[in-house]
Amino acid sequence: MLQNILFFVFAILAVAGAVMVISFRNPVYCALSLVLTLFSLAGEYVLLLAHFIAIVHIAVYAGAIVVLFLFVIMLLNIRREERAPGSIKYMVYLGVPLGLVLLYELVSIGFREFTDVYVKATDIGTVEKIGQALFSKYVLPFEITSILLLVAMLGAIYLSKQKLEIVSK
Amino acid sequence: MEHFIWLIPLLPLGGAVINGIFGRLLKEKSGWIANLTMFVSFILSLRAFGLVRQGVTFDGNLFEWIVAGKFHAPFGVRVDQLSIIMMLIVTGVGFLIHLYSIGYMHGDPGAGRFFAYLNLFIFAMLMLVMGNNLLLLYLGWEGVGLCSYLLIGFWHEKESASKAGLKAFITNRVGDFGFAIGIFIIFSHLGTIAYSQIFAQTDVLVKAGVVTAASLLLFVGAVGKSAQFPLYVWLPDAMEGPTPVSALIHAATMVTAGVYMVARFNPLFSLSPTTMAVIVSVGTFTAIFAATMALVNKDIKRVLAYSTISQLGYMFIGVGVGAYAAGIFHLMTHAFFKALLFLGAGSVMHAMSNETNIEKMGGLYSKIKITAITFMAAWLAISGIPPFSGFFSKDEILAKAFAYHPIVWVFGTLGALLTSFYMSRLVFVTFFGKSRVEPKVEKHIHESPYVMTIPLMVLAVLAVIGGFVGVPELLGGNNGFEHFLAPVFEGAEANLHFAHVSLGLEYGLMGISVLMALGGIWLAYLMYIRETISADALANRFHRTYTLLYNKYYVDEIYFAFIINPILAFSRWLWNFVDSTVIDGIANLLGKIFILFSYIYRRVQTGYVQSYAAFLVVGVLAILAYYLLQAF
Amino acid sequence: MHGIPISYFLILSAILFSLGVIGVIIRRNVIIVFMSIELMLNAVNLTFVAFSNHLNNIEGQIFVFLVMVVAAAEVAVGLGLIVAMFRLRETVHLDDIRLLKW
Amino acid sequence: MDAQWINLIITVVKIVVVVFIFMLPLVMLMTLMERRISAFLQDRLGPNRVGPMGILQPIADGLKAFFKEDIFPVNVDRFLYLMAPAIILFPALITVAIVPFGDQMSTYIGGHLVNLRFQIADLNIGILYFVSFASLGVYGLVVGGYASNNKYSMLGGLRSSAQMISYEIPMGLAIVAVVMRAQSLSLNDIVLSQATTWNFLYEPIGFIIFVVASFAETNRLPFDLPEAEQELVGGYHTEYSSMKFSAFFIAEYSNMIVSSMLITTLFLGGWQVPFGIMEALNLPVIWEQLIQILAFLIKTGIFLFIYLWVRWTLPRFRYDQLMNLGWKSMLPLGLFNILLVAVQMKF
Repeated sequence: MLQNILFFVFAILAVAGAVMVISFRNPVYCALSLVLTLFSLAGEYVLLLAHFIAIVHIAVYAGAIVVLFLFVIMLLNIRREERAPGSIKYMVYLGVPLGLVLLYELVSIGFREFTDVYVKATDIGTVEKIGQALFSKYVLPFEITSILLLVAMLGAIYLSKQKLEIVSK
Repeated sequence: MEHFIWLIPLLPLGGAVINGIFGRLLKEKSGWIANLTMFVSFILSLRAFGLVRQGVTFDGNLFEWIVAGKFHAPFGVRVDQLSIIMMLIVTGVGFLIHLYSIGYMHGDPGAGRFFAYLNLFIFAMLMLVMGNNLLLLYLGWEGVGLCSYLLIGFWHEKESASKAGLKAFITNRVGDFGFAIGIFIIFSHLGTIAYSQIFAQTDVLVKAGVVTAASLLLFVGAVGKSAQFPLYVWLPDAMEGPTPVSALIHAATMVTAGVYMVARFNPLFSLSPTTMAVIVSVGTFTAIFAATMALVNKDIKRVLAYSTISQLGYMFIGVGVGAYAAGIFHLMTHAFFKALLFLGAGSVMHAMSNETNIEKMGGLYSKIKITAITFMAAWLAISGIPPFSGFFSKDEILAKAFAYHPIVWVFGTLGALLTSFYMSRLVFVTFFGKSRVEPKVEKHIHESPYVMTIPLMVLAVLAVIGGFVGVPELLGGNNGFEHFLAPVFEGAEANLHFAHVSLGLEYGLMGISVLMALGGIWLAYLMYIRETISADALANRFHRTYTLLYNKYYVDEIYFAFIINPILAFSRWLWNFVDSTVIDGIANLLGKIFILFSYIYRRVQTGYVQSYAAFLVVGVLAILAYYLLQAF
Repeated sequence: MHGIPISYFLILSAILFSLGVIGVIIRRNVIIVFMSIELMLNAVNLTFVAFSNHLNNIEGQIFVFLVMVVAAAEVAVGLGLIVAMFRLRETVHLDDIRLLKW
Repeated sequence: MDAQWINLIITVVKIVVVVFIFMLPLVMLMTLMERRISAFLQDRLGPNRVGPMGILQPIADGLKAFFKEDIFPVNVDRFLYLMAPAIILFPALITVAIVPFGDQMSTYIGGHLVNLRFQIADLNIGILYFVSFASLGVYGLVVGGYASNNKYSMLGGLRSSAQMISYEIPMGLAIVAVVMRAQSLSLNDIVLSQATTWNFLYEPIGFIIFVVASFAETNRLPFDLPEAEQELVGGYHTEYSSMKFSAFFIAEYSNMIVSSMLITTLFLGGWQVPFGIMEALNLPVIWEQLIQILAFLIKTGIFLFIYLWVRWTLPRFRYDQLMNLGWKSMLPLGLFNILLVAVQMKF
C-alpha cells in the first residue's frame, strides 16, 4: 500500500514537473522543473527495484545534464521567451491535440496489453548484477559508449573553440 | 628458388613506396634507398642466375591474385633462361643507372619523386619479365608505360616535357590496344592466360585459324612499346626526360619489352610465317629508316634515340627470322652500350650545362677524358668493330638474316654502314675538332663525380667484353649464350627452317660487315675531322633529301594532318554540339521538370523544426493507429 | 498483496512522452525543446525499467544505461551547437533559424 | 509492535540524532572555531566574550541573524531567491545518511533482537549515493546566483558549476580506486576492508586527489572562486541577508563536515582504532562501540582542523589555474592511481 502511495506521489510530481517544463517561459524554471521530474523518476526506479539505475540517473541527469543546461542558459543570459510572431504561434493548436491523441493511443496499448501484471521482487537491479552484465555479455557496447563519449567530447570542444563571426539576423 | 624469388620485384616496389611517401622528406637521400633495394635485387638475381645455370628453373604461383568465376589469374612467376637474362639486365643495368642518377639528380628538388618512379619502373619491368601469365605481362607492360609517361614528363613544368610524356603515352596506347585484343583472342580460344598452358595448346589456335591474327596483334603491342615504324614517333621526343631515364627506359630496358615478348612467345610466333615476315619487314625498314634520320640530327640525345630505334629494328630482324637467341643477345649487348652512350651523353650534358646541340660542342676529349673514353668504347661496340660486343651480336643477326633471305642481309649491312657513320659523326663532332663551345659554358666544363663515372666505367667494360659470352663457332668460340637459351626456344625449333650457309660465305659476310663499319668510320673521319669532304656542301648538294631527313620525313606532320587533327575536330564537334546542346539540353530539361514539381512541394518545407516534428508525430500516430486497429 | 501494476508505469511513461512531444512542437526556445527531448528519453527509460522488472531481464536496464550515455553525449554536442548558434545569430529561437544556410 | 515499525523508529531516531544533535551543533562550533583558529593563526584572540571562551558566540550570531531584516532586493526572481538557500542545504544534509559512525551491535529493544548500526542507511549502492547527491550542491549556488539578478552573483554561480563538475571527476576516480580495493560500494565494507592497513598508505595519490577535490567541492580556499571577495564581492550570496545568508553558511560547514567524514571513512579506516588497541583492551561491546565512534570523530576533527588551517594559510588560485589543475593534473593522476592500484592488487 505504502508503495502505491509513493508511486502516485512521485507520478504526480513527475507529471507536474513535465507540464512546467513545457509551459514556463523562463528557461531556468524549466530546467528546475526538469530536475523535479527527474528526481521523481528516480523514485519510480527505486520502486521498480532498479537501485543502480536510479542513482546513476540522478548522477547523470540531475548532476550533469541539467547543470549543463543551466550553465548554457546563464552563459547566454536567456531571460524569457517572447510571444511568437508569425505562423509559429499556431503550433500550440497543432501540438496539443497531436500530443493528446498520442497519449490516447499509447495509454490504450498500455491498458490493453499489461493488465494484471505487477512489480515483483527481484534483485536484477543491483550493482553486482548490472556490473556483471556490462562487463561480460555487453562489454562491446559498453566499450563503444566510451568511444561515443570521446567523440562527443571532441565535438563539443571543437564547436566551442572555433571562432565565429556574428552575422546580422 | 621460390623462397627468395618474390623479393626481387618486391624490393624495388618497397623502395618506390618508401620514396613515394617520404620522398619530400628524404630529398636526395631517397637515392640511397633506391640503390639499396636495387643492389639487393641484383644480388638475388645473380643467385637465381646461379641456380638457373645448374638447370633449376621455376614456374609456379606465389598466390592467387584475381578469381572471378572460371577466370583466375594467379600471381605466378616464371624464372627460366630467358627471363633470368632479362632480370639480370634490368636489375644490373638498372642498378648502375640508379647509382648514376644520384649524381645526375643532385640538387634537383624532385629527387624523391624521381627515385620513386624509377623504382616503380623497375618493379613493373620485373613483373613484365618474370610473370608466368599474360595478365602479369600486361600489368608490367602497362606499368612500364605509366612510369615512362611519368618520367618523360618528370620536369612537368616544361611544356615540351609534358607534351612528350603525353605523346609517349598515347602512342603506346595504340599499340597496347592491339596487344590487349591479342590477349583476348588467346584467352577466348584457350580459356587460360598461363604461358605453359598456352604453349602446350598452340595447335588449338592453329586449328581455329587465329594464330596469325593473335600473333600479329601481339606484335602491334610490341611495335608500340619497342618504337618500331609506324609507332616510333614517341621515342625521340621522350628525350625530354632526365638522361638516366632515357638510358634506363628508352634504351636499355623498356623498349626491349617487345623483343622479349616476341622471344617469349616463340612457340606461337614461329607457327605463323606471315607474322614472322611482317616482323622482319618492319624491323628491316625501321633499322634503315631510323638510321637515315640519325644522320643529320644535331641533338646528341636524339641521335642516340634514332640509333635505339634502328638497333631495335635489328633485334626484330633477329627474332623475326627465328634467331631468337641472337635477338636476345643483341638486346643484352645493346643494353650495355646504349645505356653507356646515354649515360655518357648525360655526363657530357652535365659538363656542358645541359647543352644538347652537338654543333655547340667539339674538342671535349681532353676536358672530360673518362666520359670520352667510355663513350668511345660504346661507339666502337655499336659500330660493330671486332672484338667489341656489338660486333658479335650484330653479326649473329646478320648471318641468320642472310639465311632467311639475302635481301634482309643487304639492308642490314647498309644499316650497319649508316650506324657506324652517324655514331662516328657524333663522336667526332662532340669530342674532337675545334671547340665550338660558348665561352660562358666553356669555363664550367668539368668531369662528372665518381658516382657518375663509375657506372660509366663498369658499363664500358661490359660493352667491350660483353660479346664474349656468345662468340660464334665460326671464330673458335662455343656460342655459349645460344646454348644457354636453347631450352626456351626448343618449341620453336621444329617450325623453323634455316637455309644452310657455307663456311666460306659466312666468313665473307662477316668481313663485309666489318668493312662496312670501318667504311662508315672512315667516311665520318674524312667529313668531320679532316674535312676533306664538306658536310655542308653535301647537304646543299642533296638539299631536298637533307631537308626531308632533317624534318624526320614529316612523319609527325603527316600524323597530325591525317589522324590527330581529324580526331580533334571530331571531338570538338562532339563537345560543342552533342555534349553542350543535346546532352546538356536533356539534363537541363530534366532539371526544369524537377524544379517545376519542387516549386509545388516545397511549400511543405517551412523551415520550422516544429512543423517537421509535427509531421513526424503524425506519422507515428498513423502507425500506432494501424497497430491498434489491427489488434481489434 | 499485489505490488504496483506495471501498467501504471506505462501510463506515466506515456503521459511524460506525450508532454515531451507537445513541448517539442509548441516551444520556440531550442534549449527547452532539448529539455522536452530529454523528457521523452526519460519516459522511454521508464518503460525499459518497468519491462525489465516485468520480464525479470537485465537487458532493459542495460539499455537504460546506454540511453543515458547517449543522452549525455547528445547534450554535450547539442549544447555546444546551441552556443555556437547563439554566437553566430544571437538567438536561441527555432523560428529565427529556419533557413538551411545563411 | 513488530520489527518493521521498530526499524522505522530507530531510523527516525538516528536521523534526528545525526542531523539535529550532531550536525547542527557541530556547524555552530565550526563557525566559532573558524574565527578562533584564524585569530590564533594571525596572532589575535578572536571572539571570547560570550560565555566561557566565547562558546556561546554562535548562539548570539544565530539570534542576530534571526532578528535582522529580511531584505528582498528589487529585481530578484523572488521564488528562486527563496528556494536557493533551501536547495543548498539539501545535499549537504542528505549525504550524511550513508556515513558509518561506528560498527554494528545486536541488542534487545522492546523484546526484539535488533541489529543496531551506527549508520543511517547501509545502501547497496553506497558510495555512488554520495557521488550523486554531492553533485547536486551546485544547484543551490547556481540558482542563488541566477535569482539575485546581479552579475557578480551570476558569475559566481557559473564558476561554481564549472568548478564542481570539473572536480567531481578526479574525486570519482579516487573513489573508484578505493572501491576496487574494498570490492564493495558499501561504506561499511570499505571501512571493514581497512582493518589492518588504512587506504591512505596504499593509495597516497588517491588520498591527495580526494582531499584536494573535496576542498574544491566545498568551495573552500584555495578553491573558493565562486565567492572570491576581491573579484566578485560576495559571489553567489552577495544579495542575501539574515537567515537566508546563514543557510549558505550552514551548508558550507555541513559540506566540510561530510567531506571530512568521507575522507576518514574512505582513506583513514573510518571507525577503526589503530595499532590493535581494541583487541588489547578487550572491553565490553558497548564501550568498544563508543571508543570506535570516538576514534571516528577524532579523525574527522583532525580534517576539519586541516580545512581551517589551509583556509588561513594558502592563497587563492586563479580561475585558469584551477581548471588546469583539475583537468590536466588531477584527472591524469587519478587515472594513473587506478592503474597503480590495479597493479598492486594483481601482484
